[in-house]
Amino acid sequence: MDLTPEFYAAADPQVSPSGKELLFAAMRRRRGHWQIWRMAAAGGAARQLTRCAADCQRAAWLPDGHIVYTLSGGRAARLGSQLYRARADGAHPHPITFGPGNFRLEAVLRSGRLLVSAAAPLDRRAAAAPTRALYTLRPDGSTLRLFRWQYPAHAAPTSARELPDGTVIFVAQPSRPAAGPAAKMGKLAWFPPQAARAALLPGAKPGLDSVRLLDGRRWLLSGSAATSGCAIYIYDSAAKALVTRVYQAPRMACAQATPLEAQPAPWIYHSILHLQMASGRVVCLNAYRSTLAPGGSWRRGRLAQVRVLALRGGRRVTLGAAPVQPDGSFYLRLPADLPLSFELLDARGALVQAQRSWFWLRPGEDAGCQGCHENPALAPVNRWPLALKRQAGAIALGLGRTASNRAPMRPR
Amino acid sequence: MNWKLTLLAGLTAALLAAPMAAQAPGCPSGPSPTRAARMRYADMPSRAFPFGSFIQPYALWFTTPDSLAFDGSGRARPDADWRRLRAINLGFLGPLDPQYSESVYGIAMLHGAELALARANARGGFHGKPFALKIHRDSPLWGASAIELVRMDYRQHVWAMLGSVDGASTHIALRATLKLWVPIVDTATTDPTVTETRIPWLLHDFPDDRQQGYALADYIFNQLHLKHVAILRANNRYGRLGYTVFFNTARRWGKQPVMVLKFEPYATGFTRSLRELQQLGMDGLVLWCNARQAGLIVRQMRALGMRQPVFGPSRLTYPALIQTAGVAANGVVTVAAINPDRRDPKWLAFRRRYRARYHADPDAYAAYAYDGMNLLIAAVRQAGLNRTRIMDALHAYAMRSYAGVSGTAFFDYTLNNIAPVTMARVEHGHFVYWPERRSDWSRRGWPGCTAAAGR
Amino acid sequence: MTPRLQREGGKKAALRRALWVALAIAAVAATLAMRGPRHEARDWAAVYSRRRYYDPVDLKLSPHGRRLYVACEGRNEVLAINTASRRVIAAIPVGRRPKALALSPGGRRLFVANAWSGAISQIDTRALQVTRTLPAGWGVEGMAADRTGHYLYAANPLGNDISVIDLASGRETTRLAAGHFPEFAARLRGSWIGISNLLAQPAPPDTPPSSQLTLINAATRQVRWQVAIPGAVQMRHIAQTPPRFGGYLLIPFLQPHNLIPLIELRRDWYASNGLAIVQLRGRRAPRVREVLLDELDRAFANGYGAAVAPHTPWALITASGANQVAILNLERLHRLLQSPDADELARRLDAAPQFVARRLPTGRDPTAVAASPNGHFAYVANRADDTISVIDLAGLRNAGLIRLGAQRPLTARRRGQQLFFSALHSQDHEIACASCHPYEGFEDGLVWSFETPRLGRDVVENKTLLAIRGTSPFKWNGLNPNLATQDGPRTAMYIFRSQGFSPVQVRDLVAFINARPLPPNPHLAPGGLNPEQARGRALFFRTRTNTGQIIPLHDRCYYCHAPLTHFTSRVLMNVGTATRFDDTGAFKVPSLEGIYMRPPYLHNGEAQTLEEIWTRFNPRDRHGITSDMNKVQLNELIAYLDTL
Amino acid sequence: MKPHLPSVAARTISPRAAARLRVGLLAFTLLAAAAAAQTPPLYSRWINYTPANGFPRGEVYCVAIAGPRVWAGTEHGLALIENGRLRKVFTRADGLAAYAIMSLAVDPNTGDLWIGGLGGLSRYSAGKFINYTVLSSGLANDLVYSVAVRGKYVWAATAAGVSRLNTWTHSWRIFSVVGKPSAPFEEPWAYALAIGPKKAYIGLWGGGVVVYDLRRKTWRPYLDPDGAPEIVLYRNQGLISNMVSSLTHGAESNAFWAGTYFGLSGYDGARWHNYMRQDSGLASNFINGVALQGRRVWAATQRGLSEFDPGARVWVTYRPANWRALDAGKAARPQRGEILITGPGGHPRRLETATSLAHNYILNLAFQGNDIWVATAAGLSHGFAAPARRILYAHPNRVHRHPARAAYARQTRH
Repeated sequence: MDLTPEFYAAADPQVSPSGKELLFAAMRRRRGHWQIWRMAAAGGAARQLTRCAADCQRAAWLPDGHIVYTLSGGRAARLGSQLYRARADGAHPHPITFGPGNFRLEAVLRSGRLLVSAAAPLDRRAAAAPTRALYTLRPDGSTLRLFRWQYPAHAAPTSARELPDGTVIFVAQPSRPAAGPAAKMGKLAWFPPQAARAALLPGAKPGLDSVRLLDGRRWLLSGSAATSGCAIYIYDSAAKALVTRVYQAPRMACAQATPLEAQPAPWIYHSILHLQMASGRVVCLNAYRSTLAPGGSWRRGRLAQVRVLALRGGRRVTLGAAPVQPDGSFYLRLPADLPLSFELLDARGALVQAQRSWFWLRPGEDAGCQGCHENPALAPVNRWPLALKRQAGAIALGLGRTASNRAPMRPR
Repeated sequence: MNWKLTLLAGLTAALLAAPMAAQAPGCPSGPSPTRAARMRYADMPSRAFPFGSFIQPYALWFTTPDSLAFDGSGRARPDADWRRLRAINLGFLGPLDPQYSESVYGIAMLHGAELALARANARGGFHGKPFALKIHRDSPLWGASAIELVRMDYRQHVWAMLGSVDGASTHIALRATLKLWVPIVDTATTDPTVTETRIPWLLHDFPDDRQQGYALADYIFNQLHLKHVAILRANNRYGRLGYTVFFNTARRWGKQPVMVLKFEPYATGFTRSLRELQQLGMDGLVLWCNARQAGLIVRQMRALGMRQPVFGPSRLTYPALIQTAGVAANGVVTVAAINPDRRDPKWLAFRRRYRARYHADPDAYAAYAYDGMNLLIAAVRQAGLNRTRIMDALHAYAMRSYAGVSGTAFFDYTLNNIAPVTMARVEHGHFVYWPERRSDWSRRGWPGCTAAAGR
Repeated sequence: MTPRLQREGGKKAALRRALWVALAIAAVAATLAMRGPRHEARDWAAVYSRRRYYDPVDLKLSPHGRRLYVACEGRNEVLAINTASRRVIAAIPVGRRPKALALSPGGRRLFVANAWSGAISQIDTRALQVTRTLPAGWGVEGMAADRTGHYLYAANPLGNDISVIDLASGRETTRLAAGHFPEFAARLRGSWIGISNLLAQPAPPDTPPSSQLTLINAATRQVRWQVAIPGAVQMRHIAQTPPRFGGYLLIPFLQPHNLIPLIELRRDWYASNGLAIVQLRGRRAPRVREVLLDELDRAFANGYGAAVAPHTPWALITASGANQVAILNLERLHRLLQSPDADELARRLDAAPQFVARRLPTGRDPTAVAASPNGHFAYVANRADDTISVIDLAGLRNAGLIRLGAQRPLTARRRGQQLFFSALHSQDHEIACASCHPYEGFEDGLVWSFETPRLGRDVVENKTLLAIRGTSPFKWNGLNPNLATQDGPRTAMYIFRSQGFSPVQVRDLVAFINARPLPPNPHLAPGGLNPEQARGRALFFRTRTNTGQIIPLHDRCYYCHAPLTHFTSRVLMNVGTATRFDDTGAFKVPSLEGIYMRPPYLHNGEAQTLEEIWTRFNPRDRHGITSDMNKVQLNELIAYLDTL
Repeated sequence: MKPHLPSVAARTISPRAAARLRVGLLAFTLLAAAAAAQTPPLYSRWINYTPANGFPRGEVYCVAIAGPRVWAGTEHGLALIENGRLRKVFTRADGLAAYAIMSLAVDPNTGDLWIGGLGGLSRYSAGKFINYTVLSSGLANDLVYSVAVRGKYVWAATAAGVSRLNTWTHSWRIFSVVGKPSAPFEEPWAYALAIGPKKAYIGLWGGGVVVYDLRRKTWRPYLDPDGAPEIVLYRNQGLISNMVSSLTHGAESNAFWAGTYFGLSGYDGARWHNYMRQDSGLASNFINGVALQGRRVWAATQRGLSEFDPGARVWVTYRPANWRALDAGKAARPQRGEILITGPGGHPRRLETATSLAHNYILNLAFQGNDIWVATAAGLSHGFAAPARRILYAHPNRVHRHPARAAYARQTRH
């Protein structure tokens, strides 16, 4: 049954947790923009939720009654595509990502975090970046983190899904053009639960780019296989092989199969941001720790300062510098919702290490990092950072004098 | 032989280091050295000798040098290299926190010591290195101050220590120094037992309650011929130990005090005790407490119509007595640790300097601390940076006198100052001082002196 | 003892001796029946009416593996289960709160540590009856009998020591020093006895915690090593791997990250869970390594039980917060520990897959685990479910469930208990309530740097949940009016960083927390206060100083620590203990009940002993007028406080 | 490292002398066999642990034996010697409470070492220290001069009274002049402790000996009867002085020996036995430590280590032969040792030994089997009861004719 006969194109169907509604991206006319629509799963009239001046795609339900979607192109295109969050009726859309990197929503994890894909590293040259990676993000836009970190070479992950056991499956799209149509097709890859390294999913065909769980063992794979057009398969995850082809439509370009049933709702994430604030704080536990340094750590005493850069109007500006404490810690208050990047300097002001990507702080966010480009598989060291012990508070950089440095009283 | 040499060396050093001693006009009072060699311990009055009427003791202590000889490996330890030191650290232990009543003595003591140190440093310190005072408070809370001498030793590497006022604190420091071998100069405690412990690491330069007790007993019984004296004392270590020498002397003289009553150190009402004493028919009252409580006692006593004379130790010779008692204080006779009315130029010069620096008159605690610190500095300069040799240098003062700003001290074999004490009487709201008048004292035979000389 | 006697003498003599022993046992039993039990029976009745759940907390398999003994702390019973039929064959009433079991070497005697009775029940495993009661220390828990069966070692968490009990005379001969809160014990190879500690050693609050493993040489009955386990707290069961796999001791632990501000809950920002791996090396000091069982985005919260399955390469570790049992491949672990960068394992979140062969789900709050002597099966006690999971070690799969017979439907308190121990409600399943409140609602003795208006400031000591009913508001800043507020959105937003508990769950959790009792106070003799404690009581209630001055009302102990309201006036008071790291000077007056068992003291854990509250941190007499007291009086005051 | 021990006999005895020595030895063996029962050993060979071989500098205050381990408390830490080797020196950096270690006691039950010193009390258990100080525990004061263990109780003599810790209940009790009920102490400064099975003997520095009956909980003070520190009224007047520095209790329930700075005082339960340098073979009146070995009492004095056999009434004193030069700082180390044997007749006989105690200023001693360990002001000395031929007279040509044991035996026959 064609649910969307009135659209020129439709994609990314998302079944609501109740299983009774659908969220999808669609364009009415051939040269129009993609927008986010909502309709009853049983069919019927679709309701347009977004009025994007550019393309709005890849939407998802949030358990707290909001939706989140990807906006690409248009005026925001300077930084690439970004994620937006809006109420379930489409009202109050606001961005939740701010850096360069062409963010694209992949899925809402069961923990309530968003799984997004973006350029790796997240830098200015995002559009031209050869590789992409998966990141996680809280649904309020805070706490951007790399999701696992080892991907098949030169592959851009798309269409990522989380399975109940924690497995994350994605399509490894070749990021470099290769010869032949088959070579252009993505291959299904997966992160087994708790693995840092992703691997290609054995037994899957190239071109399959959508995965849905049928039951504990069987998955629904769909996509456009090179030879046979659009197809939907059932995959036995234990046997690691395709077992049945349930549907084939040679004339259609692709398919994204989704079972129409109630979905397990992700956890509600309670935001603790203070949107009225103009700044956020970041505490780094030990800037000496870096995988870029020989032996995983810079020589003791080498780091003296951290310089903060920002991307304002597409230009790099220096917000200022603050001391790095002898234990490598620093504690800063920085402008919110602005792409930021760190540079570590030695006592003479020479650059020791520059962050290769951009991050941001949401208003009132407290971000913490263990080090600068540290090994993400290491647990933090339990030590009272000197930046918190010696300094009276966060050192504010890039904030005007009028900017309030005082956080509101917060219970704990 | 050895001790004589040391003595000679020490004496020379004392003369060199403290030119005041050599230039002292007149002659020191007290027993002559020749006589002192055969003297009674602490120059106690003959009839006050324990069991003196009955038996010759099996052994006598403190009256010959060898009964106090001290051995140990300290002299063989290499001297510290002063070139590698920033300063020559000397410790100070005393009550300085205002909430403790003894802090008045402690602060004066600190000032006196600082003044001496400042003068020594102005004169070049020790080989050009300054002396530095490491100040430690002996606040009595939880007994935590007991460790202070140990900290001075291990953390600050002091070469010697000055202090303290409280007998208990001084004793505790003594206990520690017997193990750690840090010389102590004490210029403030009146506890008579600190020098009787056979710990050779202490020089004590303040009239202790032994000397004060003998003087009071002599004055009360030999000169005033009172018969029925009562004692009222504070129930603390000072009161408990202080009155005993007076009490025993009176007893051995057949003038057993009619009653000893004690009161809590924080008591303010004494009427009941005073009435009790009056009923016993006392003809004189000896107090052993601080000046403020003594003032209260005297005032309440006069208010009861009691006219008996009142006597007390040196801690009563403080303005607080007169401030508290008012006119009732008139006639109270006390022991005085110094005579501030002396016209001795050393004293006058000291008083001038002290006034200029601290804007106050020096008291006995400041004066003795000044002298004690000078003794100590001289000893360090003479002996070098070896604690045992510093102590040896101090031991050179045994059976020698030392003329300082507080008067002329005379040290016995225990290095205790046993020079006779001054006394004072309150007249018209002021202390009037007069020279000591112990009637059993010998004044003959000082070298170079043809006649007995008072102060 | 009896078997040895039989060997020594002839048959007749043996019979005679056996007769005497039987007579003696009968006499003891009769005495117990006449005297002891009557007193205890009353307690049991009270306990039965309150606690109907079994709460299996420790397991021991008989030497032949045919019988499983289960300590059920909820019902004050030890169950004997036939492992073949998987049925309970006996329920033996013991003392209060049986927490741990130990078997004599031959398996004839089973010792049961009755934590709240401060005594050990000895059970004859043939008769399945308590034959005698042995004395023990404070809050006795983990036990181990030495190889010869002559001595029993018992860890006393409340006394911070280890009782050495002569099993011949039944008397305690020695108390050995242990670290802070020793709770678990095991007999090791050779003549070693190992004791692990629940809480960290007392230390200044800004230093990372360090726990202790005490190793006793049973030949000398003296402590031979006190092994520091850096960074660890909540060490629990001890298992020893076979020599071919290194002979390591495996001890589940938690590494708290309490000194860094808690602004995250991912990748072990709050705490790591793993194993201490201790290698005994003869005369040389034991070597300590640590590995994590946490994974990148999934924690193995609150490791608890540990067992090595004989004849297999498997070790089993339970995680009471993750409701999981991890099956470790000891061969791989051994190999991993030989690698040159093994020292980094203490922090590596990606190492566990290298040696964890399988993670199997268990019931709720899995505690002890025991493996059968033939290595075929393992058993996991699920405390909050009253079940025993049976694990097939050949297939590494669940092979059944033994239900002890829990009451249904569950009471609110029981549901709350299940929530309390579960980490499944926090992001990445990192922490449960029990992660910071071990010992069923106690405290971990650490200061924690929470996300506050100013990061790294207002670092406060954890507070106990035992006996807190009626002492609201909560927290040092008094900002939480009640438990429901604390356990609801606040926990979700600022601690669990997840959806948190639903209102119904919060209600259950509060019901459980409010029912947390204090263990019986060992300082309090049955006859009431001793003279010293009575003098301390007089000091607590004194109105005048030693110098006779009247103490202002607000400077008296009892004014703030009001006896009628659990020794707290439930208001904020400034007693001059704030430091430069505090943004406020007034803190909620803490209750004094059970104060003896929960150092450190003061809001920031500065005072490591009760004495220090007054000797070091009350210089201006703002925390009550105390400076006039002498040390004897201070000791008396503390002797009284210890009884509260 | 093991100090080098020159073999004196091998170096100084000629072949002829050696032949005569054999005869002498035979005679000696017979004599010794007869006298062995009564004749105690003489310590003639010493190994010294001094800063020269890595031992902490400064005074050694105390020594305690725990099986093969020898613990020594020094001015700069706690030294552990095992099998003749210095294993480790623990200091405050290792977690010790005290700066200087005054006293050691080994708990026979737990094997733990209790360490009292200037800075507090510590318990050493399997490599770790647990500290007790005045600010952090019920300990009365941080100056701990003596520590003793009996059963579950640990006693500590401090500058503010005696503290007693019940290691089972962790409760403290202070016996001092403050508090109620207070102990009948003239002065609170406790310097010495000896805890018997029934009684606790407490030496107060200025307050004599106070005996506490552990069962009846009653006190009995023993004080200098003349009350005046400057005199000793009668020889056996009672306690010789109130300045008690050390104590040891005897086998009889009431017997004890007290070392004072004014002589040695013994009480046998009925009578007093006082000894001073003037009237006995005691090396000095200044006594730092006393110990009992059977019936023989040892006094660690500032001029040597004296041993007194009350039955034979013989005194033996050990010290460096050049002790005067050592004291004066004119000699850096002892040359030879001297042994003075004084019988009831007076007139000590002097023997010389090739090795010597590290210093004449002796602070304490302990026995390890037949050996003796002596804490001196300049190192720890390990004494061996070596065969008598190792002992040389001051006149080398008479070396073989006068074995020291014979000298001792002769003195005892007087």
